[in-house]
Amino acid sequence: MIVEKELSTKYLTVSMGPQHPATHGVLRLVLELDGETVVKCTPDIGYLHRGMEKLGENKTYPVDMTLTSRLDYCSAVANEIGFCIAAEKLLGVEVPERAKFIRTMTSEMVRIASHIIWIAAHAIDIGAMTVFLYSMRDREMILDLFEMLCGARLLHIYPRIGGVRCDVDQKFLDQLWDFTEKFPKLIEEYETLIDQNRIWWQRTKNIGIVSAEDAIALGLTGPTLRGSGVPYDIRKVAPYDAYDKVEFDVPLGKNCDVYDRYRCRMEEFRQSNRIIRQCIEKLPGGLVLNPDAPGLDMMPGPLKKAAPAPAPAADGTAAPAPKVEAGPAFTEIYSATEVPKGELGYYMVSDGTGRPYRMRVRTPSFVHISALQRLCVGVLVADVIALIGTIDIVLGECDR
Amino acid sequence: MGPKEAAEVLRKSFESEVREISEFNAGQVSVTVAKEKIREIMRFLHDAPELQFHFLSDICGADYMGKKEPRYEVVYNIFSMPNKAYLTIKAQVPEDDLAIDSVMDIWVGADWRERECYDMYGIKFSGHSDLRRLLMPDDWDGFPLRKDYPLQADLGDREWKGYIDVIETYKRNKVYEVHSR
Amino acid sequence: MTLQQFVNRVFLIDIIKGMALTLKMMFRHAVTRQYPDEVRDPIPSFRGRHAFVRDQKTGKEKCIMCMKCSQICPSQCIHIEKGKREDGKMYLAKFEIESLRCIFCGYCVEVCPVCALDLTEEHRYSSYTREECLFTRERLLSNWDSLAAKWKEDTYFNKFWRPDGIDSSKMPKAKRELAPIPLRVAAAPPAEIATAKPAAEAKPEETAQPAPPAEKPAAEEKGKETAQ
Amino acid sequence: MDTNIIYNGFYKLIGITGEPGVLAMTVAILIGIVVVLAVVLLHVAYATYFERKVIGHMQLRLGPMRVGPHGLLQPIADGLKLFFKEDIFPATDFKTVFRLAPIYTLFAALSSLAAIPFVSTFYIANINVGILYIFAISAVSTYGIIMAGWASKSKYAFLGGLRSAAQLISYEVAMGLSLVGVMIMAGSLNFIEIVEAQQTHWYGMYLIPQFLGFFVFAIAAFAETNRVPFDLPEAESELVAGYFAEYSGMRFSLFFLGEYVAMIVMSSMSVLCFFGGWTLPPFLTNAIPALNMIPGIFIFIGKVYFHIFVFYWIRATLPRYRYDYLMRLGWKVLIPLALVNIVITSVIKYLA
Repeated sequence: MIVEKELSTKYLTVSMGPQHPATHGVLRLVLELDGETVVKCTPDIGYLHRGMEKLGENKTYPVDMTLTSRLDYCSAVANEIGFCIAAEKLLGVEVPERAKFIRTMTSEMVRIASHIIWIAAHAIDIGAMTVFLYSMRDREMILDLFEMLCGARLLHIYPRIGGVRCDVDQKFLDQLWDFTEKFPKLIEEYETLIDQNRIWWQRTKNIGIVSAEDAIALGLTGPTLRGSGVPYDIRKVAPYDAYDKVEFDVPLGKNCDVYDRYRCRMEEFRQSNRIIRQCIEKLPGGLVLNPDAPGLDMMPGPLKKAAPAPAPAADGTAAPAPKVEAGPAFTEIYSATEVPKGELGYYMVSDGTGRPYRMRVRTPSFVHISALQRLCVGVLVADVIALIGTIDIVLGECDR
Repeated sequence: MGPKEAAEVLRKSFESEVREISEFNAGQVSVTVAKEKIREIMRFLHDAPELQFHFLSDICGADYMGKKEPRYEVVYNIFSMPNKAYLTIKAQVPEDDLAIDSVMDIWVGADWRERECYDMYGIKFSGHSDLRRLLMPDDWDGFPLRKDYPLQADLGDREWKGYIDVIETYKRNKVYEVHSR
Repeated sequence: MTLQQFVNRVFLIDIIKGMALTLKMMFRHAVTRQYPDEVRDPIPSFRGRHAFVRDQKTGKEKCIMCMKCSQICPSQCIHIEKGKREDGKMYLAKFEIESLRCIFCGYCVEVCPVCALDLTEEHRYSSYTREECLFTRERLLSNWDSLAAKWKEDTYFNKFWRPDGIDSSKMPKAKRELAPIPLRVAAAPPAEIATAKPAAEAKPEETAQPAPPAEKPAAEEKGKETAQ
Repeated sequence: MDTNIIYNGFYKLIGITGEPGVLAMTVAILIGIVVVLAVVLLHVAYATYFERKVIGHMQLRLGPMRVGPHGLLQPIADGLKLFFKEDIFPATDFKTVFRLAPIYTLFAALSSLAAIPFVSTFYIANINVGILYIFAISAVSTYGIIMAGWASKSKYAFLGGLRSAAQLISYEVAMGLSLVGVMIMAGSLNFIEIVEAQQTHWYGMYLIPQFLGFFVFAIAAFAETNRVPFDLPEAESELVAGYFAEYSGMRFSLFFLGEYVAMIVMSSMSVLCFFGGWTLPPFLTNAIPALNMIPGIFIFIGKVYFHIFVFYWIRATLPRYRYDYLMRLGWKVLIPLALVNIVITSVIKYLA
């Protein structure tokens, strides 16, 4: 008699990362594979944990800003602007109009730069190597522009509580204008290579479908959410800076798949380009920094409200600031901005001193990676790569 | 409906739970609630047809050691898409009962943010499916974002084992180091 | 499926378009720079290697030991020590910047009331040892000299000393009235400064009124000539 | 003996007239092997240089520039570096298999060269079933990959090996079927006869009547050589480096050599079966008689290099297939297409 025995099989556990070419830094995914199909995916983070929230509580506001640019190092200036907006709301500082436009302009520039990183990484993960180099060529132009603007290419530290650090000059604006003229043609180059390509379609269409309800429940934001057709863009629903003064569309996806998210971001390139052009056209005159804003040399002790730190009285021009009592014991603010990767929220609590009492950063990548364990079930290993690409993560932001 | 009105609606429904409603800087409305019925409150905010706070922006903890009583707060920042309003819900968690209900059944995405809150403050979320440390190593001692946790300290022998390993490996491998000029 | 889509699909139009693009790009100029041979000109106001502005009158740094830079520094990489002379005056005993810890935010440049510090446009200063990356006062001054030697224009002004578009009425006087620093006219040529440096190093706090830098090396060279 | 110039030249050199003995034949064949290997391996070295330059320029880069003028000595520098690199072993129980795997792959790739006639008078062995021989040998090379994947004791390498096995089995079928049309038209499996049969037509290459077969063959050739867009066994972003993830130094470079030799073999096969080998189409040579002066070997090498260029060109353009789509393409598109091609060819042949 033949006894039929079931062949004993077991899942193959693969530790993808933290050193892996496609995990964008130090993300580790513990995949359980049944053949090539993922049965379970457990993301493991914390390899880049720098204790940013703890550090932020121990440093003054201007110094905290230098920490925030290390969150998402691909779009440093957007993080800094988010921080400054939160701090301005908390400390009650007004921003001059010109600074608002410059901030809008720079955060759209950095959106382009960040999306370029995304398309480069996404394409090279799926195997289209050339898109990487074409897009890096164009990112170089943005970085040069940033270098002209604030002297740094990657970690700009450009905005300032109460405005921006320095004014833009005409040469910069001309060069930026030239860039916006050129850029739409350059996007078409990437699209020629992948947009209609059948292999790209096969790799991205109907992969990683997240319905609108699921996406909201998971907390996805930014283009990742808009790819599912949810028109949630903080630039529209709660405009900050000069976003209520410029026109732009919010591209939405229909099929909720990787391809639609790709299309959303490609469309955002064009919208960002449009916003930059409007900002240059509408740029008002005036100062770029509120003279009453707290200066860099903010003291960690109790704040004298609405008074800049007195300058060293070498000349006597600085009028002695009127002493105002510190506000209520604890004031708090949740301020969200739309950074390239999604919603960047700062929950800050002030106790009336020069240091935030609590600085919480809600970063899009953190939430997106937490969604990965639910997205990556039942897909193939190759799709895991496409999914990591489509949610556009930066681990510096995730681990903080 | 603005956040202020939403907070009033919440107060009407949960009279005994809502401790305080504060408004700051036009638009930042915080509602301080007791922790016991947090899941019901969140369910109400999520489901009530006039509120529809469908989007959970963030969950985080806060430690007011020596400044406020009770010591801890779990802060929920939620957003209502139809009303375009942010609302901050703060649930008070006393030090001697460090636990609160998880809201994972309302928002799946609360998963990691609750884990992080546990990791950083040691607040336990009852009902969470997988409450482990997230950012810190599994065998880490202490909860870093508590105010009594020092920013910098020389622990000597009580240093975390992983760090001691790194140091020892470095010392062991120092003989192979190629010295520069 | 429309006819066009069908044609595209069967005749691989999408792939052919992509291949046409890559073939076209093959005959374009490459964007690569052959780095060590082809160095890009630095963009003015780039935040690079640290330097002390050499004061033309004294030939030394302008620092007034207000400690603002070391307080603001996010990475706490500036170490300043004050010394006290016999006549009760303070002098700068030690000024060190650990450039390996520096995050190049430029806060120190901006906060300095006398514009003594500078993040120069020099970005190529890697070295084999950590010691070389510790910028002492002398090192910072020689950094300035090497910048002055390389700088193409006659004057130098760092944007962050007095940023544009910001109300400067509350700035300290030295900052408010700072003019672009001439590099060619009054400052001694870099070669002579290099010879002057050892002397400055040997007795940095020796004289209350140091001789103008242009004279000192000249005198030294004369001395050398006569010795020969 | 046949008209092979290596052997004939050698026999003349040692003064043999008439039938050479076994020893002389063996020595002559060995000399032939050495010549072919030396030439091909040199070409492989420069094929890597060519690849880096071509892809570099397509991506607006320059490619290697630092070693020698325009980086011309780069392949030699690479070779030296790989040769002197430490040979690292993973903690595997199958050290012998691990050692043998790259040698096996390279050996299989190199032995396919034996059956390829570079011109009608220059080859190592004139086998009358040359096509079948090359199929058989190139299928063997997948053993090396599977061995490497298995012996590396790494999950990525293991998955790479599995993928490679599946891919090779699927595409071997499609490739074989795609060449049946050529065999039917030429009535032979011998490469020289196939080339000569192409010369009897005015167009001079089977590419024109057998375009369907060529299409299938080309795609299958990409898959057989593990090149983009079918480089799944070594997919960098998924499996890190696939089956050779654990290899270093010389053993790694043997895999590398094997891949490039396989590419040259596949290009040569395509040239012989579809592009008229070392001949030019009669309509061209009739129009411009001066073209007859070009030595056949240059025409052959030129055509092979064009193929290799297309390999690189595709690599610079296309994304990577997914595993299941690859299988689907092989079984659901290519094999039916090849069968259709066979039917059409046979019907036409029968009617003509």
